[in-house]
Amino acid sequence: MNDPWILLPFWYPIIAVLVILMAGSTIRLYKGPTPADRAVAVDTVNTLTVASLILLGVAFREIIFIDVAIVYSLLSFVATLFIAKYLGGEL
Amino acid sequence: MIELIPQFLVLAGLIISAALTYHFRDLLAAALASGLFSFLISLEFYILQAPDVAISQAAVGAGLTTAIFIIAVRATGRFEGEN
Amino acid sequence: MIPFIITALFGFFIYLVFTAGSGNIGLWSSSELIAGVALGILTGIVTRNFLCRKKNYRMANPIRLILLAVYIILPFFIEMTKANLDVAYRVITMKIRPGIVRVESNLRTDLGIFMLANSITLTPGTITVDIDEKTHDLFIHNINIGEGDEEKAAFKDVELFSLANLPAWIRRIAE
Amino acid sequence: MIIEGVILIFLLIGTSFNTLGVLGLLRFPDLYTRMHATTKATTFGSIFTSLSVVVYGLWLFFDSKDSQFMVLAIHAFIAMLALAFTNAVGSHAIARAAHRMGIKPSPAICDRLEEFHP
Repeated sequence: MNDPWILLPFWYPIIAVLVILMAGSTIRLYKGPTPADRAVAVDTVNTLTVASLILLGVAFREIIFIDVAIVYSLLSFVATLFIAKYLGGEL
Repeated sequence: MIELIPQFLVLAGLIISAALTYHFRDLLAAALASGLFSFLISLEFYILQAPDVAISQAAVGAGLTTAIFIIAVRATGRFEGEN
Repeated sequence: MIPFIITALFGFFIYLVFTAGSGNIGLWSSSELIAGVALGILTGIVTRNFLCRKKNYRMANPIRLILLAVYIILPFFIEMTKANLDVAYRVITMKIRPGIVRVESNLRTDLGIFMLANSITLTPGTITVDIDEKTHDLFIHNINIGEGDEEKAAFKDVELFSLANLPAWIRRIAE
Repeated sequence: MIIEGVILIFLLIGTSFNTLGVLGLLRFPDLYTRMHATTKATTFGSIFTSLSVVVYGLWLFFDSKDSQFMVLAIHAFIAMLALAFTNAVGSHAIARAAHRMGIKPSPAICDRLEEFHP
């Protein structure tokens, strides 16, 4: 039986680059002078995580894994809004 | 072999963010680093092919725990050692 | 009654998008269609007061929805590409003249202001910082203000976009 | 062969813009300019990496006529839309909260919001 998934060799290196970028924005989380800078760094990590989740779902050949990315992006949005509400003093 | 590299990088990121959570004296920054730890451990569960655990970890660890920590920081004090 | 119908149809459509490819009636199986109808009616009963709060059914017009899709695909995406090349240039060379300026928007609806604010955030050199609630003016942070422009009290919203006239599109869609 | 090239080009565009976004996050001098880099560049890069998955799904769908690949393309597209909207709204929320908190744009030519909201 032939596999309908055509193997492409470049998913994992791209994911490795995205994870290295997450480590790079962790530097801003460490240095950032104000809490808002740290919130921006966490937001960047969330965006990169959603992108790498979509690519990982394809690399694992599981379609149901893509749904996790949708749920994850909406939940991280809730966390970002909560941090912003606290910073603005409206909580 | 190549598929192990993202996993090791994510594990290193977990150690770094846990150390940052311990390091910060500003408790809001510590709560943010703890949220980052939750997001990364959710990604690690995903890499280990457990998407249901990843969803529940993202919901509870990232959304709910960060919110509860921030409410606690607002109710007490912003910096460690402050009365 | 009209808010209920619109919300139920919207929920049913979202359910259909999420479960596409499950069977052989079109793309859906019969059990998914029945569950979609039931969940759509339930969603319509529970949330009918949230989606159509202002009793304003302008966006139920299909021509406006098609225009919205065309707007996102063509002019908005072109502006977004230009914005990213601009950001790449500024990251590499670090030539910046930042500042917060006021922009007049003559939009009245909430959806129009929402679309204008998000378009400004994703297009060249500007992010939205705050809104004047009374006059519906936007305060934006501009990364590269032109020479002498910092004396102006307020910008027009057309001056921010160079390639396509995005505020006219937004007015056509949302007003 | 051509479609593989298109997918590879989309992935390279996406990762290069993500890299530029993180570089901007590390290099720019104050919060608002950093937010320029992260919001625009990372949103654009993630849209392109998701778009490569959409192209991959459509290619496999027309290649094998198996409807699960259509599901892959549609869900990746929905994830892309959710990502774009939540990024724009979230960055707006952080910028507004930061200005209310009292963070000034430190190299700034003018600040009209300061006069409006003292």
